[in-house]
Amino acid sequence: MIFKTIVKEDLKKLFNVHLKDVECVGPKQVATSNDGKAVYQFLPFESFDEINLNHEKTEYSAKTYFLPFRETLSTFNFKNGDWDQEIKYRKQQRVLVGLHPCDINALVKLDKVFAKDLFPSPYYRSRRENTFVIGIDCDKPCTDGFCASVGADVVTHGFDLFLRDIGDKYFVKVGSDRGLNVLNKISPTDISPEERKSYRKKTKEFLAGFKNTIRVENLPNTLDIEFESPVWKKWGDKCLSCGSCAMVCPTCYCYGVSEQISMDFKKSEKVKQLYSCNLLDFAMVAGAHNFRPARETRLKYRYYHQHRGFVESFGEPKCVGCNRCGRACLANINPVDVISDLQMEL
Amino acid sequence: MNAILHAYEVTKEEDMVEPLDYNRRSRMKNFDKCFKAEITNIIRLTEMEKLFQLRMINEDDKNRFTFLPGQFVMLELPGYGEVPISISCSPSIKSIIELCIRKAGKVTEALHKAKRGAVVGIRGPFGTHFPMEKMKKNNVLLIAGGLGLAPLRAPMTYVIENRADFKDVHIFYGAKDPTQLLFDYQYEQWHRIDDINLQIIVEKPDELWTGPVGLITKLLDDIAIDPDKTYAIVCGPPVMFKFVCNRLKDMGVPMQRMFVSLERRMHCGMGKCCRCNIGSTYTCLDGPVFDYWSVMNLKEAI
Amino acid sequence: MEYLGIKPNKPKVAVFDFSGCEGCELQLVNKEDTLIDFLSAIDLRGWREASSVINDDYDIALIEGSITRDDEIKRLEKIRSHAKVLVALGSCACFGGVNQMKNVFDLKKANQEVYGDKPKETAKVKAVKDVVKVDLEIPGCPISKAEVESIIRHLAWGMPFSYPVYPVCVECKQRFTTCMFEKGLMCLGPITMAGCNAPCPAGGLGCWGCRGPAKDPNYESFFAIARERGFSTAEVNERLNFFGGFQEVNAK
Amino acid sequence: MKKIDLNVDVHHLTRIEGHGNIKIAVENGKIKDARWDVVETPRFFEVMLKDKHYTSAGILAARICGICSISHCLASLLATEQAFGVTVPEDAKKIRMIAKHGEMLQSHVLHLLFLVAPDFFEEPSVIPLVERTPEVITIARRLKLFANRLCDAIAGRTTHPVSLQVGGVTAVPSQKELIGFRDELEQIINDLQKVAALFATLQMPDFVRETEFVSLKGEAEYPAMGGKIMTSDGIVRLDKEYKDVTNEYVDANNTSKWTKLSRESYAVGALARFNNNYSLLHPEAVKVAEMFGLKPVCHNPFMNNVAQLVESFHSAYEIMRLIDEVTAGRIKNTMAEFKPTAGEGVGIVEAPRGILFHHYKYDGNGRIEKANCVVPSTQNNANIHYDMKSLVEKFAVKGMTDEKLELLSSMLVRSYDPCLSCSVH
Ligand SMILES: Cc1cc2nc3c(=O)[nH]c(=O)nc-3n(C[C@H](O)[C@H](O)[C@H](O)COP(=O)(O)OP(=O)(O)OC[C@H]3O[C@@H](n4cnc5c(N)ncnc54)[C@H](O)[C@@H]3O)c2cc1C
Ligand code: SF4
Ligand code: SF4
Ligand code: SF4
Repeated sequence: MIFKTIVKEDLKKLFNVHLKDVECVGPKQVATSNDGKAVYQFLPFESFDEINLNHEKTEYSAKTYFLPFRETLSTFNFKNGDWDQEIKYRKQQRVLVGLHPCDINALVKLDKVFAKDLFPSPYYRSRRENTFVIGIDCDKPCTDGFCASVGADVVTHGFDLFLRDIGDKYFVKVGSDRGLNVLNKISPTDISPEERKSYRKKTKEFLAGFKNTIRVENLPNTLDIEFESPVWKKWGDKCLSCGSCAMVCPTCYCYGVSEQISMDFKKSEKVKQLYSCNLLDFAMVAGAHNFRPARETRLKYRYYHQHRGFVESFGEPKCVGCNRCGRACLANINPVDVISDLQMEL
Repeated sequence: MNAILHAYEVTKEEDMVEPLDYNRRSRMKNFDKCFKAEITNIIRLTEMEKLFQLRMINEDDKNRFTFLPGQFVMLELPGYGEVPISISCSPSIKSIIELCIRKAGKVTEALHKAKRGAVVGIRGPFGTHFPMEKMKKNNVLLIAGGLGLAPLRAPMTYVIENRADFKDVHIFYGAKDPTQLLFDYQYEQWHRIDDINLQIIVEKPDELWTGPVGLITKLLDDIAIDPDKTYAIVCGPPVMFKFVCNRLKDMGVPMQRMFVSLERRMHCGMGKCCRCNIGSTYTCLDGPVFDYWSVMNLKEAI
Repeated sequence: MEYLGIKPNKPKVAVFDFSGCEGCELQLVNKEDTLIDFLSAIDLRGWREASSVINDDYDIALIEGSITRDDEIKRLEKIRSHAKVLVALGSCACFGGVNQMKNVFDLKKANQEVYGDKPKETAKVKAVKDVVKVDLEIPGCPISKAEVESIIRHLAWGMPFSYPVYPVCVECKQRFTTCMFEKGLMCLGPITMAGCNAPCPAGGLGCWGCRGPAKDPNYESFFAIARERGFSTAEVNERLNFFGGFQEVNAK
Repeated sequence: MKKIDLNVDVHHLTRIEGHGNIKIAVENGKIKDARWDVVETPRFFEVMLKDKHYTSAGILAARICGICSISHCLASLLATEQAFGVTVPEDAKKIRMIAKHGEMLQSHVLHLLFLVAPDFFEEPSVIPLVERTPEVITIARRLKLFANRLCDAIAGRTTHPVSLQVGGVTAVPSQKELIGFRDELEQIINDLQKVAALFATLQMPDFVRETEFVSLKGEAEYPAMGGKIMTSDGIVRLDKEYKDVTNEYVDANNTSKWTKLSRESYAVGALARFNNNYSLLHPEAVKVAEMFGLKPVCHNPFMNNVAQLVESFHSAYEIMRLIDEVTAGRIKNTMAEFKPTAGEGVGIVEAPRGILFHHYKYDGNGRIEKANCVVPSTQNNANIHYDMKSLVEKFAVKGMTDEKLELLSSMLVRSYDPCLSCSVH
């Protein structure tokens, strides 16, 4: 890995001058919550001043720029009783800035499913490869995240540039050749021994600051054994089955496909829509048979996928510990409480 | 395009639409592109089921499309939707694909209205298959209940075509009543094949029915098998295969030698949409064919 | 356009209005980019607000508004006898809409208050389904034209139509709306059927449940959440009763 | 001389909003009957508004009318704000005003091109026009689409707005979005020119009946929201005194109430606003009026159509000015801080169909004790009725076929753009 430092002011220049005509997306404040906290969202911005890289955590994740909530997979054009199929990918360039370690690790996990698995998805790959990702380390752990418990507090790859605030400069990890290319526009300097020291000090402080943890040891087995645990009913009874958790989660990727004929009956679009395993008809099949009619079962399977299924397939949990799901959940169902409840069963 | 971002290789569209090829699936780049196929024949089997014979329109596609017994395709009806359907014919016949489809909902109902000559799309084949190679030199039990005969027909034709490779072959098929029997026009032919024990049983006979009556497990009473040298394929609704498999287990057949085919909701066939996910297992990638041991270990499978 | 050997038929459609604001009918001429296609896809047999053509031969009757007078019952019954498919259009037709809020008042007194000593004929507000059989409901105040188009396409192709089973929250998330509860406001989104594309939370109003309940909503949990966040039972119930979609559902 | 017998019985007149009947009977040249009756079912909004919390009053009030829901919502907000003594921030006022003009444009275009135009082409509806004059339909769609999208962006939704709330507005479109709309306006005005050219070729019936015109009194601007009430007969009243203007009374044949002031009836709407506030129109709008020879005070009700066209131009130019003003600086505060107090307020808005009053009395807990709404079409119904009589006197008794009279009387009603469900509410 190549390491560099840049003057903070230069980052602004990078966006306002060099990346002026590319679509840039970053953490923008969209509202103020009831308790006075700023609410951030990854949204397109025109000028660097609109975003705040010191944001605690965005309300929703950045996954929507790779797995949009709605995407046309293909279009069927009808003519004379026949049809042809048209497939398009999004190829426009985009710069995504301000992703935290959890966000980048989430992308790395999505890569495993969508870019590298048995059936790589061209829709995903095309977006991923044409997105320039600039991450940034958190200054201190967020109040409710538990990324350290699931090994998502540190990033090693999956970005083009990765920053850490070390006072008046950013310490930059360069993750790709195009990253270096871009960085060279704003004359980075090689790191000095002091800068390395202060980077390591900052990182150490950050890692030491974690309070929120879950016990993940043996979790896959625990989940298996506790399949019938009353813990599921306890939380299932609270669940609104509204899908908010999966919508905001950076790694939830389930979807549904439906077809929509155009009003002139000349074509039909096959549309993918992100779905959630908590929604009532997720496992419903023809004849209205539902494999998971109960809220608790649906909720349980979300945890199974996060902490057991994914481990079985890829050797690591799918969850990156951002607790966005916990924040989004009106019923306050959050991984820390649910998992510690389960672990307590033992 | 911004020049400074350009240094990175940008995905080219041509890369993405490389033609499909089964068996090299990790090298395939786009699985959303359909093979176009024409419905060449429609055979009415019962009130609810029809057999559709399809032929690939493109000659290259036809040559490239190979499958193994037990695999399924995603059948696309542009404008209506896409449904997973097991391939219900012999893998050795290249020119034609047969799908036996029950009228169950939106897409399948539309298909039942379709006429000969209509053009549909096919993606796949997807999923695991029955281990026909392993089964060779053994006895085989092919057991189907109801619509289960559709997925069973592929391994069955395989066994028939390669009869010499197998020892004793039993084919058991059960249905609620005689009107629901699929492929009845073929029984005569199957009966005549030398040294195959074909038995058909119904739960509720009508006046014309002369065959055995009862549940399908009853047919197992009359046979003697060597459990160490026997493989079984059981297709049908979960309640049915549960009973049959447990019965076979009691007869001493190892659970890992019994195979079943599961059905789940599917929207992609490629292990992405998660709709068919059972805990950690994707029915479309790790299934639909599972051995009974795995099924018993899948929570919620039955 | 013919496909699979199946031709979409051109359904004969007639639109009727009863007691309501006619906003739903207005939606039918909105979504201008596909308006012509929409009008060409149907054979319009009658629509008082938009056309002087009136013909009793129709397959699909779109009914807007609630029923509040005896002559309306007769008119509706006649329409039912002509129509193969009767569609209730909008919250008023589906569950009485805001109009049903008058049912809690003494109608005599109400009449006197508005018309003094010259009262006009009126009755308790009914939903269309309380009078005749309804085949399809398109709730919403106002309806979403996209949903109407979709239903017409399904009818034209002889395909069963299915509603989203999930609540409004899903659509909120999909348009990046910050949750109302986060801002300290109340919202019926978690128990209301999606399909409107969540304009109300996006506009800072919170959902008022005009589309009625989602499938199998978790009322208990929702009421507990509202209580925890400081909303009174009366407040929740007032909202549930606003459009009439949550009949007999009450927070305690 | 030929014996003149005429009989027109229109049950549920088409191409208007709501249910109303025309009845004309002429026997032997004598008028037996010439009536305009509104038979729409009453919904009792004034009763339903009782006990409502101020947060839901605007939502409910909007449901009085699906076509001018923004006006109803705004009138409701103004009434509440006056009752509570709220001062709405300037930016919010401007944003509300954009929505108001968007609605005006949408409503006028709907009326002129979808409901009125078929009469002049002698077609039963707009649908045959799709083939006959596709350009007109393309323009109509484009205009309506623009107005609807604008209202969607500003008010959250065109029909039954969501982000117009007591104290201001709760959602604001981005500068970029607003500028996008601004850029489209050139095309919109161009389209309106074409509509004007079309209407210039159509012959408005030559019919005059003198009446009184009631509208808001514009001070510096052509009136839209709030202010004093004026009439063409020289009366000026404060908003609180609105009841002195409307004088509602119940007619036996109508579920809509009737109103009167100096004469047996009065008229509201585009023509009333035009007649009373001509000097405040945008110069470009005045040009259009001149093109049609429309001058105040015009007493031909059919010219209300032209007045609507004139106002459409005015609204388009106002939208342009307002967007320019809003995008010039940064939008700051759009919501006022306030506490509900006991009190009364009258909100007056010039809805597309005329002057609209909402009057609420609040208890101290933010709940309505008493509500009264006087709706534009309510005020026009008596005037239409007397016009009808006069129309028959002027034309029919001189001889005419039933069909012709039916068409003419229907066109008369339509030219008022009546909204009957609204008028009964
Ligand atoms: C591996 C596999 C093989 C199958 N083989 C056959 C076969 O050979 N013959 C046959 O008649 N049927 C088969 N099915 C079942 C068939 O897929 C369903 O009957 C069909 O999807 C119903 O779709 P529909 O649109 O007509 O019904 P709807 O009820 O309208 O279905 C709506 C959606 O639900 C999903 N869905 C509904 N039921 C099922 C189901 N049982 N399995 C998966 N998804 C479902 C589909 O994605 C469909 O788009 C198979 C299913 C699977 C998973
Ligand atoms: S499951 Fe929850 S904590 Fe884990 S990654 Fe998703 S949103 Fe974050
Ligand atoms: S605003 Fe309402 S609908 Fe949207 S997420 Fe929150 S609770 Fe759900
Ligand atoms: S958000 Fe709620 S109130 Fe608004 S349109 Fe949707 S269902 Fe109706």
